[in-house]
Amino acid sequence: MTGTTDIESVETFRARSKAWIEANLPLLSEPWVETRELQRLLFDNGYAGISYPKEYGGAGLTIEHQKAFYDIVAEQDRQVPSELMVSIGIIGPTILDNGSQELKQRFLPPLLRGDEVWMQLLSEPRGGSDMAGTTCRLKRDGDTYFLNGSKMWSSGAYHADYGLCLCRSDWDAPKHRGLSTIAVPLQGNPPGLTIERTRAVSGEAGHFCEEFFDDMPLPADNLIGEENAGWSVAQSLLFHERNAVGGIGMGYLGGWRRGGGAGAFTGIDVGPLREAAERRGVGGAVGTMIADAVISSVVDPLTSDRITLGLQLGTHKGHRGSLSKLQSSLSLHGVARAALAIEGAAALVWDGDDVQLDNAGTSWLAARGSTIAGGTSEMQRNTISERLLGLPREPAFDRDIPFNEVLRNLGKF
Amino acid sequence: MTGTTDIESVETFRARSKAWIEANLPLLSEPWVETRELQRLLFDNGYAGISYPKEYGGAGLTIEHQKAFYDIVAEQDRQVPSELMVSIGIIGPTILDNGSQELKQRFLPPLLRGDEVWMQLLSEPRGGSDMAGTTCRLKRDGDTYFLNGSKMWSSGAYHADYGLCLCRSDWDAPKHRGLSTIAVPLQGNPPGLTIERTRAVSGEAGHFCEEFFDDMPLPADNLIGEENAGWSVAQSLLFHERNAVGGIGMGYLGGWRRGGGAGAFTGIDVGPLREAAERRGVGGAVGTMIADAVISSVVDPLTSDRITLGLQLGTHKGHRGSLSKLQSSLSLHGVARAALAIEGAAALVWDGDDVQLDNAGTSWLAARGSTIAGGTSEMQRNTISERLLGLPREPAFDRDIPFNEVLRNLGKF
Amino acid sequence: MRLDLTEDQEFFRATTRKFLESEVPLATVRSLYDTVDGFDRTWWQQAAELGWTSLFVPESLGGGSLSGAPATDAVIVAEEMGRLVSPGPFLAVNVVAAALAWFGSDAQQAQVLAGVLSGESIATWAFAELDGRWDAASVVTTAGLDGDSVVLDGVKAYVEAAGVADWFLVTARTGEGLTQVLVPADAPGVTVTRGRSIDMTRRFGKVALSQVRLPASAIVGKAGTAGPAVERQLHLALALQSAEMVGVAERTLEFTLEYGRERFAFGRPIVSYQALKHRIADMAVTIEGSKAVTDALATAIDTDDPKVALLASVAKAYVGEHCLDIVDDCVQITGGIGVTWEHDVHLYNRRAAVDRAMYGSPEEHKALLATNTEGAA
Amino acid sequence: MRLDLTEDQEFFRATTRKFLESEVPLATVRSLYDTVDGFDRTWWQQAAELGWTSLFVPESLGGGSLSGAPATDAVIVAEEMGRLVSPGPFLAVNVVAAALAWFGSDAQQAQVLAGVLSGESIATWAFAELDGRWDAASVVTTAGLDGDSVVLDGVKAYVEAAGVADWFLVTARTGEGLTQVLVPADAPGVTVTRGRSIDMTRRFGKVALSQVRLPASAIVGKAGTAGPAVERQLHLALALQSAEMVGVAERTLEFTLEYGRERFAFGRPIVSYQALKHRIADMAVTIEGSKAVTDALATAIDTDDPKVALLASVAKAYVGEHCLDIVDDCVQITGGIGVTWEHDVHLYNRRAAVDRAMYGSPEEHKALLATNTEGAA
Repeated sequence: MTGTTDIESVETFRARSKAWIEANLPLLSEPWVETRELQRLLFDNGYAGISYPKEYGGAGLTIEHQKAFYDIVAEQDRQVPSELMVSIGIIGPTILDNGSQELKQRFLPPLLRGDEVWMQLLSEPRGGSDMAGTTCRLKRDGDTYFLNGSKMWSSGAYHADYGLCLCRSDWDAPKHRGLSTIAVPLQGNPPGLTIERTRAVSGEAGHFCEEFFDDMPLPADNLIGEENAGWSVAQSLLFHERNAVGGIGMGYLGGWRRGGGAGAFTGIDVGPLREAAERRGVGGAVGTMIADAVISSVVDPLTSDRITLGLQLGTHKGHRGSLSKLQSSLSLHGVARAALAIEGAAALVWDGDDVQLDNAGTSWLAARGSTIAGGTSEMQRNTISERLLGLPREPAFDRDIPFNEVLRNLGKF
Repeated sequence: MTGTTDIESVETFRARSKAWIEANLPLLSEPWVETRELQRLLFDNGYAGISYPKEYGGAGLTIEHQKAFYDIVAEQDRQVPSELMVSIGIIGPTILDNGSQELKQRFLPPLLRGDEVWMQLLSEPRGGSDMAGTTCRLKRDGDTYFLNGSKMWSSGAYHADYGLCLCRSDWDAPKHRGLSTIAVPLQGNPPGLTIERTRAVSGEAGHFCEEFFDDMPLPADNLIGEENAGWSVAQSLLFHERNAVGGIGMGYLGGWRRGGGAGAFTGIDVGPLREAAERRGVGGAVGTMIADAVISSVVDPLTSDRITLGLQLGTHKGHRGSLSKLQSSLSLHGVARAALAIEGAAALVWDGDDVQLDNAGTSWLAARGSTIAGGTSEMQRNTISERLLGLPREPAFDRDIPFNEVLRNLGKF
Repeated sequence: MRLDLTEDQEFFRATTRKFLESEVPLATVRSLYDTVDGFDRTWWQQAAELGWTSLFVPESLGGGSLSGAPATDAVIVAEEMGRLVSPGPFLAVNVVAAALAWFGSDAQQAQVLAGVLSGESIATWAFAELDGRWDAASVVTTAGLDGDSVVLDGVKAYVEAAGVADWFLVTARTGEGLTQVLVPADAPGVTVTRGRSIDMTRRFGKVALSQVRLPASAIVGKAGTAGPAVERQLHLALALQSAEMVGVAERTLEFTLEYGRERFAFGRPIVSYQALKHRIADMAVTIEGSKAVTDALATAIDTDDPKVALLASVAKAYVGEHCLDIVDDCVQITGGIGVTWEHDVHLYNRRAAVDRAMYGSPEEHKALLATNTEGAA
Repeated sequence: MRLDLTEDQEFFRATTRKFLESEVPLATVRSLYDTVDGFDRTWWQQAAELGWTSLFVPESLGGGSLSGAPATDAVIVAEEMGRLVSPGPFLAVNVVAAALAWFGSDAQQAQVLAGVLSGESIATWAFAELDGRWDAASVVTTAGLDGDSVVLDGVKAYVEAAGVADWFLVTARTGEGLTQVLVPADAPGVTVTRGRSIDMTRRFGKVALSQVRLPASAIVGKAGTAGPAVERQLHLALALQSAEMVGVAERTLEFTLEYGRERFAFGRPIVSYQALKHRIADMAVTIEGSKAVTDALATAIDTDDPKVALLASVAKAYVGEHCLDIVDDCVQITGGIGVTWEHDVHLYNRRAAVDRAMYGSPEEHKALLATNTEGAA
């Protein structure tokens, strides 16, 4: 991205960053600063997109500089705009890798400034895990593309500005060779777009959205990468996602993961389980569940740290992030299950005629979210066994034949 | 097999059987009578092969008669030669379905008399679960076949008289269409045959054998069914095996399963677990394990009884036997695991320089036997999901192409 | 779920299923979520006409068993209710009806049963207390004897359909022993606190008893000797609950497989993937086992088998644990849509979670089984 | 198993692996099964020359750590030993060497350490007793103080390499406190009963102490105050054991995958089946987690981290449980041949089972973790 000659040394950078961080970034213990505002503060001081090129609004430094910056953030328990991880750690680098110069100049500076927040439009209602099986249809007419279909499980589309959308532009090409990626504006009620927030299992409006595209017109300039080369853009995106989750690469925001200590990252707090067991006098019968929760609260962050270190040292490859994702999501589910059992009837029943949502029972209903969102446990296990351990790939019936034919073959099962 | 006209009514048969059983069959509580001797007693009194035709040494009655007989055996807690279940319940009916008249006359009477004990020669060292993948080679030369290759996991081949062997007679045919079955004599050191008892994980000589065939000559008359029609013989065998395990069909020996009460069938005895937990003062920590063993000891036989009833009533199909096999073998493994944990170090260490084999540790080493022998848990799960629930079959790469080609393709993985 | 049902029983099952499918389909269950009571009393009277309330009551008292094995008959209804996560206090009403039929005086039977049988009045059992434990030792509500009166003091909790009940069968303590008293909901000193649960239609509540004085004739059976009656009621509750959980698990698996056959990933239906198929096979095993143990428990109740306590605890521990795990894994198989309000699987997950906890959790029943082979439910 | 080993540590690992592969390959392990001691003393002296016995002993006393983090160095050896289910009392000797280095008097260090370092003498820890519990509260062997003498009475059990040991570090009770005494194997009143275990090479035994009278200078540290020392020794034992179990699990998975790639069913390698692949993925997760927690425990020992007790119990509970489960499922994947003597997997199953039980089972450590977040190993 940027040559390492003629730039500030990491040591000098570290020293000035430290002073600036101490003087400017709020502590984790202080009131939470709004994300876009915090990002603007970084941007205005040359600390947004530290490893992004200067011409696109970045600092023009290296990942080593970026890591130095966020290590200080972590040491000093400072707030950073971690909600922008997808924008800055995943989508920005993907645009940088794949976009034309015009596209980069158009989209990257406002992204780094915190003015334009991005999210991913990848999964669809009928095919959560099979990203390349998209049936969103993109058709060109002159300088305009028209988008039809729907996307689902997009987090926070209702407050994002742009979505990076994977869709199918050639139905006669084999599955992975007829895809394109395009930037889709989400704010201001653009024509042909409907966004619905999915109702969560509790009955409340949820965090996820479903987007419906009905001949939504998009300028041809919004295409990211070449037409029908969308799968290589998607792979670039997945590469940056793994790095971001692993805490390395351009999305390095190391600090936010450690903020709050071990329990904070795993989300596991054993205290309430112990209290409930004591209150109900069932300590003996549920001791193993409590112990397992303690074990998860210790082992999961240690595992994640180990993998992060391995990725940094290069002893581990990106796919190893799946180990940590699988482990921690299963632990969260396991703790919800334990809470349900340990709290017993008291977790499920309450006085009064109003619906209550803050009990172990309702948490249980949503507990599978952790093992589904962000790639199901099954997909993690596929990745681990095939990519990390090199076991034979699962037989698939959608390779090397026109995608239209794949769809026709589905009826044969 | 035999028409139901002009035969004794089930009621009359029941009455005379009851009197005979009470007067002649030893109680379960009495000293154990040698298997062949007990079978001879049944044979001499017309109670061997109750539903086998008379011309082959049977009683020429029906399965209803047979069921009536063994229900009395069960009620009266009598001994029956249950070790002959494979001979009489599985292989005899297979020969009856598939053999020529000469073959039936040659083999069935001594089988029913208990003079000739049979076993199965199906699995091979390289392919336990994939029975039709046999690479034992059968080649004809005039009136003689020559057998080459080896079989494994054949129980008790060292004391059986004959083995029913599945082997490959045509290598250019697709996998299931080049197989044959043939009767292989095992006693008296026939030329070309070597039998080795497999050494168990404890180091002792085991129950299973491996047989090596080196140009072993076999008379062409020993062929069971047509040449290259071995797979239909094998399917007939599997049908009878399921019925036998389900306690119905020609192998009905209901009594032996119930003899000794619930614990005897499951093989689960919770007493020692409780004692060990008390002795070591770890009751609280291992309570769940003990409870799980109690639950298995109750639920497993109830499940098996339900399936047996369903098979008899016709509400269940044969594949449902896999549910019971999977459940009980996992329970046996689970109890061995619990015993290892509950007994702790005392199960693993003993005084003196001699090897001891009767502890929970050694049992643990062999515990996987239950989930492997007689069809692995994985095969049971395939059967349940595909045959019972009708889920799509696993993609296979060995169908409809010459078997030689299947072997060549293996290198591609 | 017995395989060898009589023709009458098969007909009863078919009628029950048809009634539930037409009167309270899942759309209706969803709409009942927004109601205070969770079920409709007129509908309950229709259910009563089908025989739901009369199974444990002899013909001489206006009831009638289908087969002479009333628990076996009743689990038929419970299983069907599980299949459609149906509303209605079937378990609670039948436990009290059975208790009155088994242990009630002629006067109690005459006074109460007719209304319960017709569905006009609702009776429920008030056993557990604030600690949410369903064992006799945890009962601290007192039933004091005072001449010709009995005086109740204490708080009962987790009482099903408390908000609409006309009668409470209250289990209380008299010295070392237990006493059961039939309490009219409008008796002075009775305060009912309505409550909800995470279940769509099942409501529970608290019943506070403050110096509730009733004539001694309100005592069911003999004061201080209700221990065995309470055990028997608990066994029946567990049998009905296990049957309901079987229905929940089996139906959830059915619609999940339907869904999984139609949902494709990488060109194959998701249920063609072996990792799912093997998990599904394990579910089939535990459903078969759950049916087997539930049937055995119902039969043990009908035949006064001494193994009934063991079977009751085994059934709750086994079915309670596996039913929830099956529903839970079905959510996983369903994927993201399974954790939305729109998909039906959460209706089943809610019922499974509530059934798991009430009348003793698997953990509590396992603790009994760990130390006592005879079980004790 | 740390990712950021120093060059010295990497070299040490390579040397260790080469030494084990050439000197005690699995064929040798099998032949050692038939021997009484389970290992060869001459071979042990070679191992000592590689530095196996000197890691916890300061250079001034003839030892030498590679990196200044001796527990971190030592788990390298333990992991390699697990990979080849190697013989030799590495854990026992190092726990005693560390105890003497940390808490021993100058005289004890001078008298004992040289022989232990060279491998000529074997020292082992006698902590658990007949009930097989590795907690201080279970110690009933007494160390009575009598003028200038200390008198030991009791029976220690599950003592590794008891049959060949020259020195026993005996943990005993003096009133409310603990006392550790270094006892020569030939002291009057010491009776050693040799024993075996299901492990191919690891031998344990009982040490009966009947009025064993030694000069008070045999006490390690101060009488009655050995509690913290015992804790520290136990943490070290658990770290070495966890590392060994990691080696056992990882190597078992490796050769099982090799086997499963070559074994075909229905025209595909068995490890191409998703049900196996997913179970294998779960194994990869727990191996990564096991490495992470073992490293953390070793580091905590090296840095006197107050979380060491928590980490020790978590490591044993986690690694002990998962290591055995991995080996166990590898047997299943291997199929019938996996439960024969000829296949190597049982060598690993034996070691995993023994490691699981010694120094407290996962169940016992979980019981601690259930009630005490600080842990207590």
